[in-house]
Amino acid sequence: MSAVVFARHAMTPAERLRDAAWVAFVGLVLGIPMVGLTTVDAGGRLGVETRFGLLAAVVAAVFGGRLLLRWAIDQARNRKLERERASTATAADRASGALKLVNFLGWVALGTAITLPILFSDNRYVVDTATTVLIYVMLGWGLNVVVGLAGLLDLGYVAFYAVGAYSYALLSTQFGWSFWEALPVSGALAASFGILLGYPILRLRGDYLAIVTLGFGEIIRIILVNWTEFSGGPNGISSIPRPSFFGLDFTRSPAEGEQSFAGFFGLEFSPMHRLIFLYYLILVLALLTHAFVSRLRKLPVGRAWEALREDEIACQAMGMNTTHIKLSAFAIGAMLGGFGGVFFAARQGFISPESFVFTESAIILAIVVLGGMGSQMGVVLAATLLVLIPEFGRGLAEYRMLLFGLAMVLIMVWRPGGLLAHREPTLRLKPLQQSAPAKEAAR
Amino acid sequence: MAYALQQLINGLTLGSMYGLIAIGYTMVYGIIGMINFAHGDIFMVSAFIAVTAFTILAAADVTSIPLALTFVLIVSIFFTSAYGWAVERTAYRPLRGSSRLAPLISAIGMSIFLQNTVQLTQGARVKPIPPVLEGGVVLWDAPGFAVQIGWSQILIIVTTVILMSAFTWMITQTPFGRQQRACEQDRKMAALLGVNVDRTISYTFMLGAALAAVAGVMVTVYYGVVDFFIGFLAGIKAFTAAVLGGIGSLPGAMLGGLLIGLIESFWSAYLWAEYKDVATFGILCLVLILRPSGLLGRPEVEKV
Amino acid sequence: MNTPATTTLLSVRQLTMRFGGLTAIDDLSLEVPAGKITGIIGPNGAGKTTLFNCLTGFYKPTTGSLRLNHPRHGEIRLETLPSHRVARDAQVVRTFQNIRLFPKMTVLENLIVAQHNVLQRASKFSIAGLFNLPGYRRAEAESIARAATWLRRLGLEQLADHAAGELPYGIQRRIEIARALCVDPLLLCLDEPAAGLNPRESAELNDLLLYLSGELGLSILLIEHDMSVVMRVSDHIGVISYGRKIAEGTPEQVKNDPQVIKAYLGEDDDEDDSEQRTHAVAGGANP
Amino acid sequence: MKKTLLATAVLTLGGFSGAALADLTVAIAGPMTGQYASAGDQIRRGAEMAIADINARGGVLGEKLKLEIGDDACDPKQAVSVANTMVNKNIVFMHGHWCSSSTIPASDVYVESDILMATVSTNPQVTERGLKNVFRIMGRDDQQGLVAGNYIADAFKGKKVAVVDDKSAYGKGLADEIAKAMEAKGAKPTLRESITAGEKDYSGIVTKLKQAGVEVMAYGGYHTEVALLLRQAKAAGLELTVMGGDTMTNSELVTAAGDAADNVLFTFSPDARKNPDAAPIVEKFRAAKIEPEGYVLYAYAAMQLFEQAATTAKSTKYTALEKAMRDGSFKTVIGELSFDAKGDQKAPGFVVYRWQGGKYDYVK
Repeated sequence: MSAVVFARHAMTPAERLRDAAWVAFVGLVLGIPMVGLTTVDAGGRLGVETRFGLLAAVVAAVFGGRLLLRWAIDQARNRKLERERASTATAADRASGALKLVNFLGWVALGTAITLPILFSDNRYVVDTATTVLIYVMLGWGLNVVVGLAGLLDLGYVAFYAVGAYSYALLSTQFGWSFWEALPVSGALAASFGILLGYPILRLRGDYLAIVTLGFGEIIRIILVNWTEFSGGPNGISSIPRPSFFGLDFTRSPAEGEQSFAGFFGLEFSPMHRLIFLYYLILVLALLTHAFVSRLRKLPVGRAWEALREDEIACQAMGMNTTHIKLSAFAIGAMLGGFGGVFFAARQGFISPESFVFTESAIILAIVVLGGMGSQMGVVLAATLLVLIPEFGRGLAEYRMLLFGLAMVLIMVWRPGGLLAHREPTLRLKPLQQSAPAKEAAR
Repeated sequence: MAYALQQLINGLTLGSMYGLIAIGYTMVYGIIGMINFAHGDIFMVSAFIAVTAFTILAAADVTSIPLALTFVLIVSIFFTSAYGWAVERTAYRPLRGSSRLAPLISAIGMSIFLQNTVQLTQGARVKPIPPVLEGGVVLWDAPGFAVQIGWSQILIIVTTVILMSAFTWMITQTPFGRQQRACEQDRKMAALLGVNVDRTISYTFMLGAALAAVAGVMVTVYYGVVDFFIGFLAGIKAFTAAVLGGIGSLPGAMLGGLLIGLIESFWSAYLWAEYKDVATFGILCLVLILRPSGLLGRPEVEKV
Repeated sequence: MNTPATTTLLSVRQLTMRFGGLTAIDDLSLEVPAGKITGIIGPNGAGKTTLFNCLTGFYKPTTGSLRLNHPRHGEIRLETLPSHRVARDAQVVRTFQNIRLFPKMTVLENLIVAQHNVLQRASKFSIAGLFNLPGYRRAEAESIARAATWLRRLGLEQLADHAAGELPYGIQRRIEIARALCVDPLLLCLDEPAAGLNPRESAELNDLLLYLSGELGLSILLIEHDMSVVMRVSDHIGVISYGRKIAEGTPEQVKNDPQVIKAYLGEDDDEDDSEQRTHAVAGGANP
Repeated sequence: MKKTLLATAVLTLGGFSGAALADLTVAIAGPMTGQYASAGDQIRRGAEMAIADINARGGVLGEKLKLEIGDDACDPKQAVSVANTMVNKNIVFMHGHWCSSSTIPASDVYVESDILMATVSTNPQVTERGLKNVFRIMGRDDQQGLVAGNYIADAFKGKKVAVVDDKSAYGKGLADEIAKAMEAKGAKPTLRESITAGEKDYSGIVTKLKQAGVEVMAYGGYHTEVALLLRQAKAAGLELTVMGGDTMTNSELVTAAGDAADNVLFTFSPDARKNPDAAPIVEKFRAAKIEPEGYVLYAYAAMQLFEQAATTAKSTKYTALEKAMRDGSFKTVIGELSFDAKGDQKAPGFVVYRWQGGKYDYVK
């Protein structure tokens, strides 16, 4: 265990070379079966093809890359050490620094979020991608309550997402409910599913809980696939109505006796109106969610979630009913996931079970953990990253998902606590601003 | 009756394979308490290595089946262990001591990475090999239905039994097994007592990968077709098996694997095949509600 | 709180706790008077912590009863309640031998969490809290004031906004006691509060305990491995060994009891074994 | 900060296509990566060849064509993203998507932005939703299922038939239609089962078929599972004939199933390779070492369709183009194409094929 980082001596060039050679050798061993050899279809049978040139290039790249990486890590470490030695910052200073950073990020994010559709008012792709980011932010915030705050590992979060999406889709296509009528009902349904799932498995700890939630997610998906009469089965549900602007539809040619959004405001019809409206709609609801969750965190129930994550037994000894606390976390998390599902259905206009697979749960969980457990801003940061990496990668075709996986590993290794690991206390005895001058006086 | 017997054989074969992969999960969980989500993909890598090895042998006109199998097993175990080692070294070791979710996410990332690497380097198309072990024995020629067991099925079940015994012996009797168990119980204490914890963990990953490699070769022999996506479902099922049996327990993993194989087999034989995964997960939930630590898991009473 | 000194607060009657084949507590009976400090001593593995676990609802005793004479609710049978109700309704609050704080939360938050039930009621299913209604604001202010009072009394005020898990061991012990006090206990059960403390901290602890019982009339049940601490503060002491009560009385009486001397000096090795067994049954390694 | 990143991303990734807009942009979309990447590959090769040929002829209405390729990996969510990217790139015509579950949500985006699309997705829902911009140059599952079901009922009279699907939108749709057609002819399937695509062990279902004495399996789904089913049936001593849909055109089936592939029948549009008019183009593909199987010629035909519709309409504007497409009839490499009011191909015509020695041909 190399915990004693500061005692590491500087590596000599020979050591560096030996280290890189060893890594290159490992690369060679790993590369032989995957890069060096491959099987190709040779007229109905497989034949082996060798690509030793490519393998050599890969090994050389690994060698060079390792030298560079090692050097870069050492540099970064030294700089960090020096900075730590030089600075006299106290924990309180660092905390207020982190707080300032988070606040700054938050304002920047809010600013860009609001101005984005104005800047890109005729760019579908940007607005739509931003909408996707917002949906994932919502999902991240929902799961953050369950995993980040209450510490209950949920690998089947996609189930609630699916419940929300299907509730909206069914209520609107079968019963003609509007978006605004269906939204709260879908959220409530998702929340009840959260309680339904939560109740029988409260006794389970940690990873047992994880596998059962994973199973629950799969069960919901399998039922959606097979119960054709109810959910449309694998065909899914199409032609889901889009939210209207206080009763005004976003159509080019409104139905008899009705007015469209563009007609009412005397604008020329543009499909962007609907997109931008949906974006702002989700943004407003996301901000409400943010306010809601941030406030909850500062309430007894929020602190109870965090206490539960920290030590369940101590919670019981404090007279807290852990059953209720867990269920409330599950319910609130599920409800937010359900809202996310509604937005997803409204964005797509079409849903099918394919969109609610385990990978989706894994990505939402990754958003929470990469962001820094329990950190609302972290979720925003991580959701943006995880949605944008594959989008950026569209130019890279096959390398896209490979880089996505690699990025997840690297971010985790680089910052095991998540991107924004700082935890801001829910209340302070002395506000931060007051402690600074007091320290000045003490010097 | 004959039908049930045939389904039993099918279930046992499938279960053996789940069991072999599940052991990898359970060992890693036992020693560092993390769900190694990339384990299913390690299994997938091993199946690709096996396909390549078989193809090389076919090109070299090797016709002796035992010789071919031995060669493929050795090659596959060697390279797959290297993958197991490398994955642990790069994606998990740096995260030791951080929250238990960090390695989980790293593992999910690793799983995506491995899948896409293989897709990129080996292609997205399915990789078939010609049947290696054809034929089998008719166990019971019941009227209207002949119960058959294929040579490859026999191979899988026998290999699994041998490996299980060897493993149990190794964990209970050898110095490595003792070190492994020591690390499981208390890593810090084991380190203080002179156990090289890092190395023991590395070996555990390599062993888990080696078992996955055996499973990979068996899958290649039995089904004859692999693709870069096989690791995902097999991984989920095997993980379920490990939990069902009680994660951390080797016989538990095997038992869990067999049970899941049998449940799937019999459920789809007599009930609705499309709900077979619902049955698997339903039974898992039920077992966990009644026995929160799985079938053979040590009951985990947290000391107050 | 001003109950007469003679009232019995808690009576343990013929309590037995078996884990499989091992009997951790064997037919134990004990009376805990109100407003006093009762010490429970005994060698390692004698069953002291098991007694606490039975008392606070973490274990269900095999047989026997634990009757609490609650001034408002009358007699409460503790063995029938789940652990959170023992703390909430019976107001029997405990600390842990291996400290169990909420490490990432600040000291103040730890103390506020301890007042969860009061605050939760005031927040009216979080609705009053969400809109920050006056009723909730008042309750929150009161809870902070209450926490601040205890922090001041225990000299922890300066550390209020620090993460509890990052503080030194001795301070964490004090925080745990402060947190238990915030639950508003009728009976405070302290599990080896002096373990790991230096002599100065130990002395401070003694003062605190005497203050709590003397000035505030709080009833305290105290487990200590270390006789010297208990002797100084306890009004009444019960000695258990191998799950049985072997002596009871004032510190003076206990000190001179031959049985006690034998238990402490005579069979040390065996005791270690028995502790091992208890632990094995209770789940093995430290959590 | 993050959002500014997004903005720059879009700028660099060609979000603004205003700069170099001398050409006409057309697009294809489908699974270029993922499980079904080989289908995406076929589409890409066909389209690239078509674009090269059209440009060699001088382009469309004097403008050269530029091809954009979108990868949706058969994921509905990504399909919408791809569609939005394509809108940004001002495409005038889309050939795609491939999976029905991608085509459906993507078409909602295209219709809003006045983009015409010609797809090979076979799910009825694709054209049943009344979108004016969607044209289908392939038959529908219900037509395909009818042909397959009738064929089974006639050719395998008296034999026990199982209908199996893989629970995908495509597979289940097709299998349901086959079963319906069979029942209409009085041949009730002996078994109706589903499997999970992506698994490897189908011994359970194979044993079930064997127990029921099934000789013919009508299968709705993709070729990879068929290969496994056939291999495992063979190992279990079950002689099984499979009747599948258009996805069986993939030659991977032969590689994976070996000789057992000779037991596979499937329905597909009449083989364009047999079309005498198509001969030169087929030759051209083969000269470029591309076997024009599966969707290759469809992609080629889609581009021809666009070329001819635009020429007829003398415009690439949506309204004119849509009208031209709906009213006209077009000679393409896959034959004469014309569309009904829904946008479905008027005379799709499915034919039953059989694999034989690594090639497929009409059943005699």
